[in-house]
Amino acid sequence: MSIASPPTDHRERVRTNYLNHSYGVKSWLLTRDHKRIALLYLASVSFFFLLGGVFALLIRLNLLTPAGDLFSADNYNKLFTMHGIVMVFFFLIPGIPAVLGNFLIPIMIGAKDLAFPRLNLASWYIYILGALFTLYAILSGGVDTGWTFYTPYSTTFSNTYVTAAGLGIFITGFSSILTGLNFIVTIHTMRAPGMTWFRLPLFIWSLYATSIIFILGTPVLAITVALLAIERTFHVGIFDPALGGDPVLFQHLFWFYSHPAVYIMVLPGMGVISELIANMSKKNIFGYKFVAFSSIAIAVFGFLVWGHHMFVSGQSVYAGMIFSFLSYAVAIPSAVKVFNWTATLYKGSISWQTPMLYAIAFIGLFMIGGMTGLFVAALGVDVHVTDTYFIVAHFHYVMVGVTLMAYLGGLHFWWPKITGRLYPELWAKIAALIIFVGFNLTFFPQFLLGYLGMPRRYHMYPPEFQVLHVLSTAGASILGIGVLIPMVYLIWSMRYGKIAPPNPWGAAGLEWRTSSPPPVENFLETPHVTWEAYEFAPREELEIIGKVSVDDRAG
Amino acid sequence: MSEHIVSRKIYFSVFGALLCLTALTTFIAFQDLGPFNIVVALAIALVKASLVVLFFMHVKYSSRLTKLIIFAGVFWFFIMVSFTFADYYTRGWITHPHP
Amino acid sequence: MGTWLPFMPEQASTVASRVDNLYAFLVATTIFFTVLISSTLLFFFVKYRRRSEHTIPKPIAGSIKLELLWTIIPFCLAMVMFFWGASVFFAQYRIPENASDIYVVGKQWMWKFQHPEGQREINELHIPLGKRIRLTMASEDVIHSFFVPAFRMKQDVVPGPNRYEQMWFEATKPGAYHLFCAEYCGTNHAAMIGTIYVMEPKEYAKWLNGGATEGTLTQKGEKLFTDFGCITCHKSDGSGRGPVLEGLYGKQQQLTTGEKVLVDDNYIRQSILSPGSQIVAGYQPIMPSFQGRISEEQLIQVLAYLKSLAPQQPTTGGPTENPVPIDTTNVGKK
Amino acid sequence: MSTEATHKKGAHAALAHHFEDLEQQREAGSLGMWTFLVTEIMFFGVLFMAYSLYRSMNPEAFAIGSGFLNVELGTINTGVLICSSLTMALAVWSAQARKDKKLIIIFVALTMLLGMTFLGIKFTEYIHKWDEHLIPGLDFQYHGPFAGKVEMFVYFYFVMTGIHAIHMIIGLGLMTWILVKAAKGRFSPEYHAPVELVGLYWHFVDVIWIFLFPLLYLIDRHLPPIH
Ligand code: HEA
Ligand code: HEA
Ligand code: HEC
Ligand code: CUA
Ligand SMILES: [Cu+2]
Repeated sequence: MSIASPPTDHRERVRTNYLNHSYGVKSWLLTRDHKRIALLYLASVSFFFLLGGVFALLIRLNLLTPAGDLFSADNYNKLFTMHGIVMVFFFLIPGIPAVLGNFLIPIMIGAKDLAFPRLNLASWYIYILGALFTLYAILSGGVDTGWTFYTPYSTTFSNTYVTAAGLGIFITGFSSILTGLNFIVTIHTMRAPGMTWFRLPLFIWSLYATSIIFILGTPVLAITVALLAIERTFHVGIFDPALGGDPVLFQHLFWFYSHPAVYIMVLPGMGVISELIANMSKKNIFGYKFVAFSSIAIAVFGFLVWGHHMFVSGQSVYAGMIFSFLSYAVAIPSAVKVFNWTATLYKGSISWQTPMLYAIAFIGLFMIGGMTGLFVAALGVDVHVTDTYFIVAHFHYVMVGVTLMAYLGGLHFWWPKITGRLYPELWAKIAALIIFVGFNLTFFPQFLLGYLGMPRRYHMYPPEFQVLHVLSTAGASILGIGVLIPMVYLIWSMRYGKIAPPNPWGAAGLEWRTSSPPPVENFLETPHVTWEAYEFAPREELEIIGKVSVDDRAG
Repeated sequence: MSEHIVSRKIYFSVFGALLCLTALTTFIAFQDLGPFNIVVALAIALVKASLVVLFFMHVKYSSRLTKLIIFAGVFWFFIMVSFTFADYYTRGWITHPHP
Repeated sequence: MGTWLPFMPEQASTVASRVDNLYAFLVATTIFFTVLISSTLLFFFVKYRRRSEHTIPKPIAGSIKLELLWTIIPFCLAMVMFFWGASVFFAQYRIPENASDIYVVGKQWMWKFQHPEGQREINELHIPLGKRIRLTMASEDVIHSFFVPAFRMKQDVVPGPNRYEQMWFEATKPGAYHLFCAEYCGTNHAAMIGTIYVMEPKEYAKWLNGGATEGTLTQKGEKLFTDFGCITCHKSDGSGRGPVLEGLYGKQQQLTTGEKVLVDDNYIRQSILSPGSQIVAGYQPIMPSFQGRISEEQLIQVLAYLKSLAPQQPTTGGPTENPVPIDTTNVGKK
Repeated sequence: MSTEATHKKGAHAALAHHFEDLEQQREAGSLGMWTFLVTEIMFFGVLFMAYSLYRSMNPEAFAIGSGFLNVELGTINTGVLICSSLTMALAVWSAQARKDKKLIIIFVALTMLLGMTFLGIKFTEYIHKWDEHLIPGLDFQYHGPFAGKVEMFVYFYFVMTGIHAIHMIIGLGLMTWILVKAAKGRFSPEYHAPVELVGLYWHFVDVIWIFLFPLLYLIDRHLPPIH
């Protein structure tokens, strides 16, 4: 362990941290500090989660009755479209990378900031600009194409604000691209001395893999929605068969991005879980290199499977076979991760605090969500279940059950670092339990519905499906309450929570070796890393970098 | 890792080559090579692009990482093209195998 | 054959049980792995719970053997799923010989059917039990998807001037089954539903004879052939300005570009809707496009008529001896 | 921000607070630019793929469409762009090897001039298309064989060259910024990363054109024109 010579006035310096070293709206809106930008993202992403959640609750309410009495068909169609768009593009994709990633990457690798701080702030503004376009589309009447924007419905037949929503997604795409670029460059060039690739926390590896997808996938979506907007506006183009185009080409391009995008959503979550599992059980990750490289493998192979969304679309059956085969191939690295996480717990010292609960829930739900991915990757079964609630259940298991759990778990785990306050443990446990129960009650019945043949995007349905729909709606209300509780107590804790020590978990990792909340420059001096990832040590040895002893805490 | 300064001579020769190749590709376009017109046109374009990338953009003297990044970009483009074309060119096969 | 797992729709087609068997295998694998992982997790969770803040467990680096084990076993299982899935898929999509034709048009927001015998139905389809049915489907506007849960079959119907989609099934159980549109297609997507009635062959025959029709598809097509003036250019004695269409179906046609293409449903569709895109060798591109003038249903009638002109096909509608080629698009032909 | 303290006194003025030294900063910049160019490959890649797909389906139509384009202007423009690549390369060279800021200014200005020439010629071509009523979607007056697919070709022409032109305009903007900085004497053999990065971008735009030119202008030129 490196023990640095103490700076003379460290107590003074640590007392100013990134939160209190300057005040005022301007100091936030013009900040270039990655930690503050992360908080800007946290606020905006949470807003969109609530918005998408409200849409979800309205969807579920409407489906209480077979006749769908609450909303007209058109309004229902707009609801699920806007729910999908908001949740995917404005909550889940930026979620973990732009909030936790932004906050943690520089600290975890021992840098002062991301490589391009101004670009980082610009990404947030671009995100907001895209969001404004989308909000405009929502407020002025909505969009009804489904989040998939399939042509020729979107180019020619829909009478809603497709162009505005498309522009919103086009613009937000650049925010993703710039964030990914920033992460890649940062991880390559800004690592502290001694922080070799294999000493990086696995969260960094997973974000590196995510950034690869941002970089290579997002431009494809951007230009595709741009072409769609042109086609819609000028009635000339390449997707509408009436103009000589092929609608299936749109599907290829859309999924070329959007399948990898589902790994954008899950990889950061897997990174978070690796951190939680290791730190909450004080064990190094079993098979570090396998977990690290499986992230990269998922990112790379994830680009080869997009056609599995198109098995019955009129795509060639042979192409369907290739895509099915590769979908199975990409499932293997995920399996490797699951087994390694499980093995990590063996002979650990497992804490029962909230982040660990989320981690366990994550793995269990990922089993179901991921394995049902294998159902739909099986050509013969997908023919039956595609475009039914089976798919809806599959992707909510992986997106809500997995990524949302990881996000919440991560938020709890790093909350003391981010805010300098502890959250109330009891409430957190209660909320985690409610969310888990509500979640399963919401989405498990949907698997059954789907196999029974209930198609998705249906505003009304044959009465025999009602029982399962009512169960699902009941679950959604529980889930809704469940996710509101953390929102309340986390906000409460910012003011009234107990003051957090620098390392409340006894965790390894550079972010725990600076004060909570960290100073503007993250560390009082550039760390020199001499230890491996997840090298746990008794508390006394895990010191703040640039300080002499642990008792001498700041704050 | 200090940077490599490319000499002006190299720049001018690359420049000359690029102009010649442009003339050549235009000239060849007016000759009948059957199916090879497009092949030759793309081959020349590829050579020109490589010249620009290697010398004007200094990739010949750059780190492995830079080369890897470029390779990734081009490779992913080919993934997109080949898998999409794989669909289009096998669509009718299930009932009447391709001649 | 009944449904032997709860929460399964009726099994009413020849492929249904194959799909369900694969599904059951997948369910079993999932339960196995989920129980395995979850119980291990919970066991560790309890057994190795934190007893003291100060213990630092001994690090364990990993084990190549274990890694290999849990790479290879899932991979093998995954391959089983892949091959099994693909084989079911081919059973679903390879159109068998001797299938009876029924023509389907999807439009916002209804399904329209035409039987070769001339019956027309909307959102209801009557089919005989135990007979292979081949659907030839076209869309008038956006993408729809023909989905019959009891048959475990689904196919998107993509619009386009050269696009007929085909699918097939053979019903194994009389009854009434849901028909859904499974691809989102606008406002009343959820109302684009219908019922498939599977009838004993005798009753089906009765049903066929029951409704009054204005003639078979072929007869209607023949009439349209005159009404639209096709006959002025396409004369059977070869004296017209267009090629003779007798015996055309199923043959290889030479185009001006020198390539040869197979004359199938898609080719004929394209020849009528956008004649300019493929010109027969030796002819001028003078044929006008009938896009917008001929409805999808009329197009099907003309198609049935032209098919009936091919010598190797005695009549359309009845079981055909020759497999009818499908081709979703004309790319790929060089 | 009171962050300058973290750098030793005498650090280069252009060194940002969060980098250790100029070398790290330069490496980050160049890596960032290359990564960005990869996103551009994918961005244009979609257009190239869609183009190839439809061309392989409709070779005749695309040949007819290509016949509407002006090969002379296309060839000249290719030459102009190659010249501008050379001057750009020389601008980078003068930043790397010469202390003289005048040289940078001259070469960057020349590059901009050539870039604007290119855009001028491109614009003339667009005007011609307008006059010939060959604007897809708005005013497309061609009724020969394969009319629909010919329109699609012209659509590809406008979209691909249009997006390319937008990239050029952005490039010109960046060069103006370089010009200002150079005039203020900010560049030196130690610090000239911005010149280099803008150079990379400009060359990339050139590479795209190198492919656009044969694909759009040179289809089946040996055949007698059909229209
Ligand atoms: C976070 C998002 C996420 C994730 C991680 C996944 C993961 C996977 N998905 Fe999913 N998927 C979506 C989000 C996601 N998906 C969405 C949003 C849609 C629908 C979009 C729409 O249409 O609106 C969709 C749709 C979808 C389809 C198309 C269905 C259809 O529309 O017809 C398919 C088909 O193959 C598929 C497959 C898979 C597979 C094989 C995985 C694999 O990566 C899963 C791998 C994981 C495991 C396998 C679990 C761990 C395994 C073990 C512990 C051991 C046992 C393993 C074996 C025996 C192999 N998904
Ligand atoms: C990140 C992605 C994400 C997330 C988190 C969710 C979350 C949820 N989704 Fe979503 N969903 C999608 C992505 C997501 N979904 C996508 C991509 C589609 C496909 C769209 C398409 O077909 O195009 C879809 C479609 C979809 C459908 C299918 C609609 C249809 O096909 O007809 C349903 C139906 O039950 C549903 C339900 C839910 C529910 C109950 C939640 C719950 O988990 C939500 C829980 C959250 C809350 C309940 C919020 C709590 C807030 C409050 C209680 C209100 C307080 C308000 C204020 C303070 C202002 N979703
Ligand atoms: C003005 C004359 C004219 C009319 C009217 C006309 N056609 Fe044609 N048709 C042609 C010519 C000429 C060709 C050959 C050139 C070509 O392929 O376009 C042709 C080709 C075809 C072909 C492809 C034949 C082959 O040998 O491959 C079909 C099928 C066809 N027509 C069907 C019809 C139908 C059905 C109608 C009426 C709805 C119709 N045509 C009306 C002139 C006409
Ligand atoms: Cu038709 Cu949905
Ligand atoms: Cu997918």
